[in-house]
Amino acid sequence: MRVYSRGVTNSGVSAAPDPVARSGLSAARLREIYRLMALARALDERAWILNRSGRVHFVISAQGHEGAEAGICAALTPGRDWLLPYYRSLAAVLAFGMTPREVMLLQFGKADDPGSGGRQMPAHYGGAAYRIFSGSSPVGTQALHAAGIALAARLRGEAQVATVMMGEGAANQGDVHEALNFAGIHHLPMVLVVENNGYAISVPAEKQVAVRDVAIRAAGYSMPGVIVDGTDVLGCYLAMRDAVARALAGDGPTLIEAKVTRLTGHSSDDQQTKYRTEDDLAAGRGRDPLPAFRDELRAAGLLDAAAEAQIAAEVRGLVDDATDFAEAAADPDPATLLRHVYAEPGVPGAAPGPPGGAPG
Amino acid sequence: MRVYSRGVTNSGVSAAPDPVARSGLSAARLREIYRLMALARALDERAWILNRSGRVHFVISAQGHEGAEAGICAALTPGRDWLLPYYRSLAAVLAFGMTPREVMLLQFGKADDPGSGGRQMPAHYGGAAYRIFSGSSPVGTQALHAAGIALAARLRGEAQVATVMMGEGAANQGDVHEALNFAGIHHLPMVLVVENNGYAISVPAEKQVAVRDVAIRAAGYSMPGVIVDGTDVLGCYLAMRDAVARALAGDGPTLIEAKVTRLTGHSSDDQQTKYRTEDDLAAGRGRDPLPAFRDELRAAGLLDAAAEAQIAAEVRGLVDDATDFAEAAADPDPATLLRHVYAEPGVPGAAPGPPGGAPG
Amino acid sequence: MAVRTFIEAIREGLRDEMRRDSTVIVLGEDVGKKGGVFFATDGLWAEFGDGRVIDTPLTESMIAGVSIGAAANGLRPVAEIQFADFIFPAMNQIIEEAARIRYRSNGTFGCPVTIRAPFGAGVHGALYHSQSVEAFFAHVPGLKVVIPSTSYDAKGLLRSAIRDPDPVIFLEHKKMYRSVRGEVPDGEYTVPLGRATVMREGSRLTLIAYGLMVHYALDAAARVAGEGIETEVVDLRTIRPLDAETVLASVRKTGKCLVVHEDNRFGGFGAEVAALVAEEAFDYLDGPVTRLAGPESPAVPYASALEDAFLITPEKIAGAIRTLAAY
Amino acid sequence: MAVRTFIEAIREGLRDEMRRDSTVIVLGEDVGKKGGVFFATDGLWAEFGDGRVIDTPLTESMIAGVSIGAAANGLRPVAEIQFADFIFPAMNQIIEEAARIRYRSNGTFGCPVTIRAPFGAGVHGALYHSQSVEAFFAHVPGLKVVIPSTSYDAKGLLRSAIRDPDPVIFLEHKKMYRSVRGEVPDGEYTVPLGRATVMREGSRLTLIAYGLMVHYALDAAARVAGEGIETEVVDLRTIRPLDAETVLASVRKTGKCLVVHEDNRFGGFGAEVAALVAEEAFDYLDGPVTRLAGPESPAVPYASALEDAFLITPEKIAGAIRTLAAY
Ligand SMILES: Cc1ncc(C[n+]2csc(CCOP(=O)(O)OP(=O)(O)O)c2C)c(N)n1
Ligand SMILES: Cc1ncc(C[n+]2csc(CCOP(=O)(O)OP(=O)(O)O)c2C)c(N)n1
Ligand SMILES: [Mg+2]
Ligand SMILES: [Mg+2]
Repeated sequence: MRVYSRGVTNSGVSAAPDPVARSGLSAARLREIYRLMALARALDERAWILNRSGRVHFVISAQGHEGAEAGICAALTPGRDWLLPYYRSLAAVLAFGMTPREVMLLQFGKADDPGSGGRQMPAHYGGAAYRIFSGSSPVGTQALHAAGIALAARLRGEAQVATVMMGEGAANQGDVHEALNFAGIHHLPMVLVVENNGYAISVPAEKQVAVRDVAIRAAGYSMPGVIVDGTDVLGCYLAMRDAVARALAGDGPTLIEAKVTRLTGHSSDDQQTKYRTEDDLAAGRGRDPLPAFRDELRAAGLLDAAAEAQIAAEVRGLVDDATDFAEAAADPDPATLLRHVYAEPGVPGAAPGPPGGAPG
Repeated sequence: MRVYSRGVTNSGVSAAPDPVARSGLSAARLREIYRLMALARALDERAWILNRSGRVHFVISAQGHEGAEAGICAALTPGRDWLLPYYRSLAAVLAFGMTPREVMLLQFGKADDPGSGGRQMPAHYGGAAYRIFSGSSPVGTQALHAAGIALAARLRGEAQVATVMMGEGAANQGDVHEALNFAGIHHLPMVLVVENNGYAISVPAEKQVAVRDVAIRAAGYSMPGVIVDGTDVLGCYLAMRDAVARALAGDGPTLIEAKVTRLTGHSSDDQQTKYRTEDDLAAGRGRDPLPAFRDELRAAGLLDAAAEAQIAAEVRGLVDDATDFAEAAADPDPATLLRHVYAEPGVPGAAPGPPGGAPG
Repeated sequence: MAVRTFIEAIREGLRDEMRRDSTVIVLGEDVGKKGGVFFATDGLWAEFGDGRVIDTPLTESMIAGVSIGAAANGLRPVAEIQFADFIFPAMNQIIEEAARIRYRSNGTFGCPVTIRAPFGAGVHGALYHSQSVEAFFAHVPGLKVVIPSTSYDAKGLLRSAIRDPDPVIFLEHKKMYRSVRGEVPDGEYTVPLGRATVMREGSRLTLIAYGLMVHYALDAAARVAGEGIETEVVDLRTIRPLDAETVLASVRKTGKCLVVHEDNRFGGFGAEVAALVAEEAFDYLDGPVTRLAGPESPAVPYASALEDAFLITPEKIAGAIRTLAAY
Repeated sequence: MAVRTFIEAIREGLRDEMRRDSTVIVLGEDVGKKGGVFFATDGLWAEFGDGRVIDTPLTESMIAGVSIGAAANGLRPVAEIQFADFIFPAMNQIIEEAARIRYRSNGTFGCPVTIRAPFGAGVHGALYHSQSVEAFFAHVPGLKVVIPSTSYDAKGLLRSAIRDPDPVIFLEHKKMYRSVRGEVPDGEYTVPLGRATVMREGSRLTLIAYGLMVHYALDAAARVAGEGIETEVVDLRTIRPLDAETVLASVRKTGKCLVVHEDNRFGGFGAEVAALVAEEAFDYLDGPVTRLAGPESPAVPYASALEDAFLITPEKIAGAIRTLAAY
């Protein structure tokens, strides 16, 4: 099992603390990653406000997970690669191109929500235009879809990586085992990202996972298992960069476990003080990736007060705009209740993959 | 991962080649184990003859698996421990007390078949009196039942080990992953025995399991993974003796992978020459545990020609008797078709575990 | 008698059975400290501890399969599936294993497992927190399927389910958890499985329902009563085994039958009731056996406008009553 | 036209579609070198290779789930579940995923997956190699369920299923594989999904069946014809979507309806047909809608004496026809 942590590069030697040198990413790109995290956080916080003021029914939060997701997605190529997100993948779907307005349309359940037209619960992302595969609620199922997507890419000889995200609780589902086994057998271009926040709703990791590190399971499927610190955004990026290279080289899948923290209750219906101690919660707050990454950029002189303020303003503007836009948008027409149960003439309803490609 | 192989004892030091010294089992007990294997083989061979002569519809064979099962069961305590067998567990169910007559009643589908009254296909063992839990055909499900049985034993504070057997193909099922995870979390007294014969019907191990050794997966559930050579009966015994000790000490489950060979087609409906090469088949025949163990006992002077002949005669007698008895036995009464769909007054229908025990 | 919400009645039923019988255990996701996402098991962990109230991994097949094994070894597990929508990973264990163990073992092994699950829509649960799943299980010999509609029945039926020697799927319409309340005796009582009950007598037509729909049916029946339509409302309570006698007796009296459920209509449980009535009460019928059920949508959409369009309401039921009564 | 057994027709259908469309792949347990346990895929691996004919691990949820993903990325997978009895581990993927993807994505993702599975009893398959599973899937909006009864239909319907943009469960009664033969055109043809067909015209009653039961029904109809009972036999061919028009037109003509299937009766697919007829053809009925179906046993037992007691036979059907005709 490999561990990517601060001060350790990809090749194992001690690294300069400079983020640009460590990651090979430009200062502008690093600021972009920070901006993405800040945007995800702001959208998420707004959703809670909307919920507490009775304007949306339900929120399920990405707070604490943004660092891992932003780092990981920085190694992917939207348009080429596939994302199979879960309900905490807000930063990832933004990285894949989903707009704040689109996120809010889903949050409000509006007709123009691009993934489901207001049919899905908030945070159940999907977007054919972005190669974000539509997800369900039953956890873990999407691991198999990722394997299938990767299989199709491989059969056509197309360079595509299927990245699937889920919690450590979900990773115990039989489907995930079966997906890793299949991907391992066929050396599929797939990466499983397990965002281990230590809880499945109220159940602590010790009661849901028989091991401390889910990544150890990778060995059981002939693939590398990698542990990354979810507050170390660039560590996440580096781990994923290697996984993507491996996938594209035909060497097969990788399992990346990001140790993250869940800063909120499981969802707007959950009161986490019932089952978590104040110490535990405080420790979690200490592992917030957003200030960690901000400080990292600041310390390296990559983010000054002006840039920070500009990003903050921009983000606020985007969130305000998205909220207003989505709140004012039209509700789905009840007459559409029975549309798209089956294919309708004239509606393609196919994924963006080349439908007529010639495999084999 | 630990490997038990000839010349290596439990404690890791080089062993005397003497089976008694190596295993700590008496000469008489070793001959008993050999007799069990020979009996299983003879019953199995008879079933094929019955099938080829049109007297039974179906055979699924244990040939090649007897050594692993006999060795493993020698470390268990029938009456105390539970067995969750699969269709190649003929030697195991005999070790747990099932009689040749009972095996043949199941083979013929007769009313007095103790496990199912002729309802189940041959080799779908069950026997409440022997703590052999009734099995189904969908593979792998019984791993979860074993975990449940172990959980109940633990809750009552009773010393019981639940041993579950299956092929390496079945081990890929989601249920097995979920069972190992649960057993690992709760340190349950359970042993999973994977009998790896290299094929799931026609599918070779490389296409069904992403790793060479299923045992490596044990690490993913915080339990020891052990590899044993299924032709090394005493190696299997020693591995299981450790696993049982661990289970009874409250240290949790073990995964034992026995490398075995399937000497026959998958079942009487399968023609394995269609998908296996002659070399492969010959290699398999070279790994027959029955002559291997016989030669081991012979070489150690524990089995002479007279003893061998006596066992052979005894086994033949038992198989003849069982066949005649079962063939002549009554068919199920069609009027019983709808019995036991639900509990019937006066029929206990409970497992032999103390039903009123006071856990917690 | 105390007044209890539906969820309180269930919680008390669990607690009382755990006190009465030390072999009863509770397992499922978040059933421990949190007390379940709907608080059905609140307080049980504090009273009975880790050994008998088990927070499981997020693996439904495991929840069902471990329950089966534990039952084989002397326990009486009560498993919670967090939402009925998430019971599908456990289908193999429930249908192939739990339902068939007694049969396949010729009565030598039993499977006294109760599986509780909240089902049903109307709480903005969207596609995967709103489903009705009763039809899948009602079809399976070897299972019993219970769907209570009152606090009294919830507790009494749950106790019967836990004591039953066979696997019981116990479905609780989640919209009733806090909205339904009723009297529940303080002491020991049970309600037998397999018996329907007539909730309102009437002569003009028979309305068959279960769960939340019973309340809507009673509401609708009250509305149309003013128009002179006297509706008999039968609450099935257990849908497998079905109390055919009570159903048929009512339809033979009224001559008309309307079956209502929230699940989609095609191949839904209402089809069985309708088919039974059409075959066994044919000579008494003076109108077509009619079904009012959810639309043929794969699930309930999130947006209120769509969810409302999906749902059965007392108004829709009243409309169906009027149409059938006028036949 | 060549004469083909049922299984040969299926094999040819697979082969022809794979030749026609390079996105069609076949996956399942033992579908490669072995050619499937019933040889439905025999020869495909030799012709199309490892890439398009995939021997999978022994994991049904994976088979369905990977098919769904592959379909999302441009392939048209045809998955084989070795026996329908083993489809339950894949229920979550089929019902929660395949059936709901188009709906939940508001039409932006589709799921062109065909899942083939041999089902049915009568071959000493016992509890776990004999089951009928159609009722579970027929209930699910978003799925299509096809059950052919002739070689011609098997090939033509399979081609339609593979070309269909939505998930299709394609069930093949295994007792027909070698016992049924019939003419199959050499060239390109398809049989549309969702259309029933009248296999025998008659005036006295309508018998609705599918799969193997169609043959038994025709046999029974021939027997009772000598007694002057003219039975119309309708082969549903697709049970979801159901061709209600053809069913109702027939029953409106004959006034009596008998539904036959091998699956157990309670909550079985026959209930839907009976309920439809009871509601939509009420005014035309001059006898109770009747179901003849498998007994309420959790599965088919192994011993011949028990299996025979379980099975529907032409004699039993003839008996049911006589009873209903005499009503
Ligand atoms: C199959 C299934 N069972 C239960 C649930 C209910 N549920 C939703 S999220 C969740 C916990 C998930 O925990 P984890 O996978 O660790 O992800 P996290 O929320 O911690 O990021 C549960 C039990 C579900 N969605 N799917
Ligand atoms: C869930 C399920 N799917 C498919 C089958 C059909 N089947 C029976 S045995 C078998 C192969 C099993 O291989 P393995 O587990 O390696 O055991 P072996 O027969 O080699 O001992 C298959 C595919 C089944 N019994 N259960
Ligand atoms: Mg978590
Ligand atoms: Mg094998």
